[in-house]
Amino acid sequence: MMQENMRVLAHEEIADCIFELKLEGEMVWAITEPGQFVHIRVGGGSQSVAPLLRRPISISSADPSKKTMTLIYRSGGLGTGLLSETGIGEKVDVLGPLGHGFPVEATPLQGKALVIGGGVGIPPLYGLSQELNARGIQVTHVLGFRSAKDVFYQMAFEKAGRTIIMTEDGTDGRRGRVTDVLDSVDFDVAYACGPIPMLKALEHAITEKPLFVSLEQRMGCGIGACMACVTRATDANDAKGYRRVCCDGPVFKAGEVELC
Amino acid sequence: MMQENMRVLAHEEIADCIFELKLEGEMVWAITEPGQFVHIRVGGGSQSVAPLLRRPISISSADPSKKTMTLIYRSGGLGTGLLSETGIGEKVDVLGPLGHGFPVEATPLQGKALVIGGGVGIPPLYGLSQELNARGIQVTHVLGFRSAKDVFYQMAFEKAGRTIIMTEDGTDGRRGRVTDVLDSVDFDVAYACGPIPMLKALEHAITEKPLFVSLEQRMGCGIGACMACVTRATDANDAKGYRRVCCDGPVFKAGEVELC
Amino acid sequence: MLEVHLPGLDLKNPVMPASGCFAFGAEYGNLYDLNRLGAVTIKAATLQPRYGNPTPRVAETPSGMLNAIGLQNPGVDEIIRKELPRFEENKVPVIANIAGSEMEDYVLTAEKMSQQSVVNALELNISCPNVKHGGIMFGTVPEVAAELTAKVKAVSEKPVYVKLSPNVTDIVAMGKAVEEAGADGLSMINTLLGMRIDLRTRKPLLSNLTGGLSGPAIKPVAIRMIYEVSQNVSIPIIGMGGIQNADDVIEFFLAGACAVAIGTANFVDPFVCPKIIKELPEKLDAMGVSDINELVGRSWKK
Amino acid sequence: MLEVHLPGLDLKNPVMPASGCFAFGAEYGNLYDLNRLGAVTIKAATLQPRYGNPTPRVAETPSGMLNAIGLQNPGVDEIIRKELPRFEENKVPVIANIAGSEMEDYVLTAEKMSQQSVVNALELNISCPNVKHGGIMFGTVPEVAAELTAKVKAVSEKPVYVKLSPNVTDIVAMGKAVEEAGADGLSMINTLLGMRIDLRTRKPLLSNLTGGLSGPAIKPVAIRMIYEVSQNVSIPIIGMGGIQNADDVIEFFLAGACAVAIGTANFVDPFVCPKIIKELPEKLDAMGVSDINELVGRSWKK
Ligand SMILES: Cc1cc2nc3c(=O)[nH]c(=O)nc-3n(C[C@H](O)[C@H](O)[C@H](O)COP(=O)(O)OP(=O)(O)OC[C@H]3O[C@@H](n4cnc5c(N)ncnc54)[C@H](O)[C@@H]3O)c2cc1C
Ligand SMILES: Cc1cc2nc3c(=O)[nH]c(=O)nc-3n(C[C@H](O)[C@H](O)[C@H](O)COP(=O)(O)OP(=O)(O)OC[C@H]3O[C@@H](n4cnc5c(N)ncnc54)[C@H](O)[C@@H]3O)c2cc1C
Ligand SMILES: Cc1cc2nc3c(=O)[nH]c(=O)nc-3n(C[C@H](O)[C@H](O)[C@H](O)COP(=O)(O)O)c2cc1C
Ligand SMILES: Cc1cc2nc3c(=O)[nH]c(=O)nc-3n(C[C@H](O)[C@H](O)[C@H](O)COP(=O)(O)O)c2cc1C
Ligand code: FES
Ligand code: FES
Repeated sequence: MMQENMRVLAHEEIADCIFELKLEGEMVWAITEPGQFVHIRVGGGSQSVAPLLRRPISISSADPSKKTMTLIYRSGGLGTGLLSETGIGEKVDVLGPLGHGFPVEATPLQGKALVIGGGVGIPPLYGLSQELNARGIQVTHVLGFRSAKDVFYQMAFEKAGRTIIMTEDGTDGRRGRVTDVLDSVDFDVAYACGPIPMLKALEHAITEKPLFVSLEQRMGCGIGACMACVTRATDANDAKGYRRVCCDGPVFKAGEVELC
Repeated sequence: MMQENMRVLAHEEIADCIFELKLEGEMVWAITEPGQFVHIRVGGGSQSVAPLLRRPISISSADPSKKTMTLIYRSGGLGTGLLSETGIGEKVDVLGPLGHGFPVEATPLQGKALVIGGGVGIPPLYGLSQELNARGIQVTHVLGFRSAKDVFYQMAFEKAGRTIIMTEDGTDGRRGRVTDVLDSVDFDVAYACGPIPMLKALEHAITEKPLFVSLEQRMGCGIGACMACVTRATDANDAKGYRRVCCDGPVFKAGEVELC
Repeated sequence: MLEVHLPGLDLKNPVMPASGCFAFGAEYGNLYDLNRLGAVTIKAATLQPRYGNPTPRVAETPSGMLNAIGLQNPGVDEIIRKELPRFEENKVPVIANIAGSEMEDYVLTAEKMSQQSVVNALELNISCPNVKHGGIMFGTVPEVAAELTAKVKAVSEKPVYVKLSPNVTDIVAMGKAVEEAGADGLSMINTLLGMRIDLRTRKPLLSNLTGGLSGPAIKPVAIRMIYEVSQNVSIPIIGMGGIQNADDVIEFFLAGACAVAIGTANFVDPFVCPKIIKELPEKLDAMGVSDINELVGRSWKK
Repeated sequence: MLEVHLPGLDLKNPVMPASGCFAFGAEYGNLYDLNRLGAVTIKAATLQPRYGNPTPRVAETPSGMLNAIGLQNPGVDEIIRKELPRFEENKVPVIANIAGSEMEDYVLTAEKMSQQSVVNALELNISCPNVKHGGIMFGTVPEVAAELTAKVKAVSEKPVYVKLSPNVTDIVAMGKAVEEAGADGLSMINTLLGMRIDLRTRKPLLSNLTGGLSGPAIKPVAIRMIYEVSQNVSIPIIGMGGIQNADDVIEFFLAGACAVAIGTANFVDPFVCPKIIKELPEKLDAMGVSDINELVGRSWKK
């Protein structure tokens, strides 16, 4: 893990308020797993202290040969709003790579993986798919969005495997939720990232096969020191009783921690 | 007075930490006197609230035909540091024009004016000189800087009249303070802007002829409502007993208010 | 959808400038029509004219500012003569802020002010941290605040709002004490006591040494205090402290405020009050709220 | 030029991480050598393990943050067994922060901690606003704080620093009371009580409702309180509250602090403590100061 002022190589709005940010720097070499994240300090330059806290954003994909990584984020609040104003060539203060990502080795070589995402939970799944592909694993994607205007990376995912797009309002792909189509997919291991209600539904739906979920929590430090991001361990006899999303996660095996 | 997001046409470091900023907008038409100032909100974009307060900066010169005005400021603290990062084509939130400037009509037509400035008190004097020139008034400038690296606008002032540069360390022009050379200058009216000790020295030195001084004070509103910027009236029988630098000033006749 | 009704104040919208940040309306009145405001809270009046503190009187802090104006004002008589007539043509309700060093000063000033026809309500500033003699005490001891409130109520012809200081251990006790003493409403919060030291001079930057901290930095403290007090009193609260935009106004309503005042933000954006008034209906629409009064205390009401 | 000597603490520099923002040193110890720090203040220990509050536990505010961690910790015994050994190889002084809900808890926890050879001093956290039972009371009533201090002093084998809450009317009274009761030093300030309301849910954003406000937003309040208290006690003060850089450290010294702790800024920049330690000598040089101890209280000392 390191702190680096990474260079912006590309920065583009790829769907409604969804930005794709390509950064260059040494940090890329330290990435070990898809699903890790970075903690970004967004500031008005100089020594401005608003916003104060860093923002956690997943690494969507990385290319160590070019020292680049790509983030995809929704611009909504103060920090992401300011981030979206960053121009090409400018520097971004990044702490990372952080946390533990998705275990690609959990899927047997030549096996089948199901990758399920919702909204801005989708970005880290793209890097995951690429890594699974690289191991010869066949991947099916089920990606849920609110509406057609929110859809991003459809072609990219299609290149990595069968891709089912779901929209809540039916304006793109099929109408409905990601859980509506799971029965139609054959897989050995499932990986998911998205809103808590989606993850809960998946925990109920996928009980026979391994499922890994990536969680979000409001964070302070991002490195395990402040206890802001804890979630309870499900096992009442667990030695610690809790997990820190920032460093024990953000990816957990379904059932390891309470989803909340 | 108005609030306007003015366009940056040019922005350049013209001396050590001294920036020249050229802005374009309708506000320029509202300028009535040299020595008025603007109140600038410097922000990291979006809704960042640090720095919170606006920064008062004098209008150095203006060209209504091109809708442009030029500011010259020293980048030192948080706000001016951020301001110096503003790029060409970007917008700057400006409130102005504010306050009362130098009375050029105090100098008789065909008369002689003495213009005395110190450090970042010099910028508004440039516009003043131009206006005096336009009225056919002969202007002599005495401009004090700390050191050669701090000198700016020497040529511009020279075009407007005789210009004596003083530096504290003698690295440019003459060594010494602006008060050292006053005896050698013939004038009808004097105008000054600079640090308080300089203005005090001038008040002592120039007693026989009219002297107008421009003051600085820490400001809140910049428009007369918060009473942050007051200074005492010298006349114990003055009806109000005080003046607000932001709207009654920043230019006062020497002796009207206490210098502090 | 923005109309609110408080004792003495029938407001077409709940947004007013905060006392001391708007003088007597003349300056901002040059920028926009004061009648667009819900009300105007004018600068503190004292019995005698006050010059206030030496400068520097303000200092910036992270997301905030310190001020130590020291209640500069021309005195109640001069205000009545010179400043109040401005509100005769205007229809905007006026809240007159009252300060003093002795109880007697408050009472006399309040009495005079309350007799003015353009004044709709009084706001007792028992919390200004920048006056050296006595002033601060009124705001930190519940019994003293209550006594002052009762005395002013006895002479006032208009409803009395008491403006609480946040520099206390138990803000709920303060709120209850002045309610019991007859206050018609509360204003909260005034500024937090703070200081900045100038590294160059190595001395406090403000000539008054300490100053009152205002602006967005204090908003979380204001929200917490209004949340606590509103659950324990039944008089309305005018909320303030760091409001910058319509979202902040809604946050204050959810916490328990029935109207809001905006101070420091006027310095950042002189048009902030009319801007917020314009934005509020859209915000409420987006929330599916047809009357802003529905939001009062929603964060704690069942 | 950076060395400072406080009761039980011979520090090669006056900069330490603040309690609760650095856990027990493992995480930041992965980023840099902890021996570069003046000291380490470890997270609050309670007698029994505590899970703390439900999430969300943090919320951002303008130039600040709210936290309601709720003193999550594995309990004093487990800390002694699992966390303290880390400091056996390190030579960095350790300050053990102690919290509790009952006096008896504090006393037992303090007694155990003070017996650990790696612990150089205790810091009594009488001010954590996030514990529901009792905790807050210790920090707001001078007599109670004094009693607790005396009891802990009676059992502690190490010097005791008392960490004051800023949520009081009279911080000087608090400082004097615990000094009289035997405190060897003060830590100030802990967090200001605050709240944020989520406009979407219309409820307080933190599950604990209120939280402690830290970060640059509170620096003016911290400076003011240290300025006031340092003139009225003769025990040293460890200053904290919003420190982000070497200039801030100097401001705290000028106000009256003899050492400083850095909390929230670690989250913004994990290397902030060693960075400040590196910058301080240059800053002091530029000021013409050869020993940082010269600056203590300079803003008020004649
Ligand atoms: C491990 C992890 C990975 C993430 N990856 C992505 C991603 O790839 N793309 C993406 O768009 N978003 C991602 N998020 C969510 C993202 O962190 C928030 O949307 C973002 O922090 C909001 O900041 P803001 O400035 O827009 O909002 P503000 O409202 O200004 O944020 C205020 C504070 O709340 C925190 N906060 C607000 N919403 C969230 C949230 N949902 N999760 C955590 N903290 C929050 C912010 O970090 C900040 O501290 C991730 C979150 C986590 C924890
Ligand atoms: C009427 C007027 C005209 C001015 N014209 C110019 C000019 O043309 N060029 C120029 O370089 N400077 C000028 N100044 C000074 C300029 O306003 C300050 O240098 C600037 O505000 C400092 O801001 P900062 O962000 O660098 O410092 P910070 O230290 O971040 O400022 C903190 C706060 O203190 C205030 N402040 C700090 N120094 C001063 C000061 N000297 N005067 C007033 N407020 C101060 C800031 O406005 C801000 O509110 C003028 C000041 C006034 C009052
Ligand atoms: C420059 C200034 C002057 C003030 N003067 C007064 C005053 O005269 N009377 C008063 O009750 N409050 C006064 N206040 C406090 C404000 O009315 C308000 O309570 C406080 O600033 C918090 O609101 P804000 O954060 O929106 O500024 C003053 C505040 C400022 C910044
Ligand atoms: C996440 C977090 C946890 C904290 N936990 C503790 C604690 O366990 N014990 C304690 O005495 N103070 C605790 N504090 C308060 C800090 O030690 C410090 O007093 C306060 O945050 C002000 O300093 P800062 O502005 O530099 O953060 C905590 C603060 C934060 C932000
Ligand atoms: S964010 Fe600090 S422990 Fe996870
Ligand atoms: S700055 Fe507000 S009155 Fe001058």
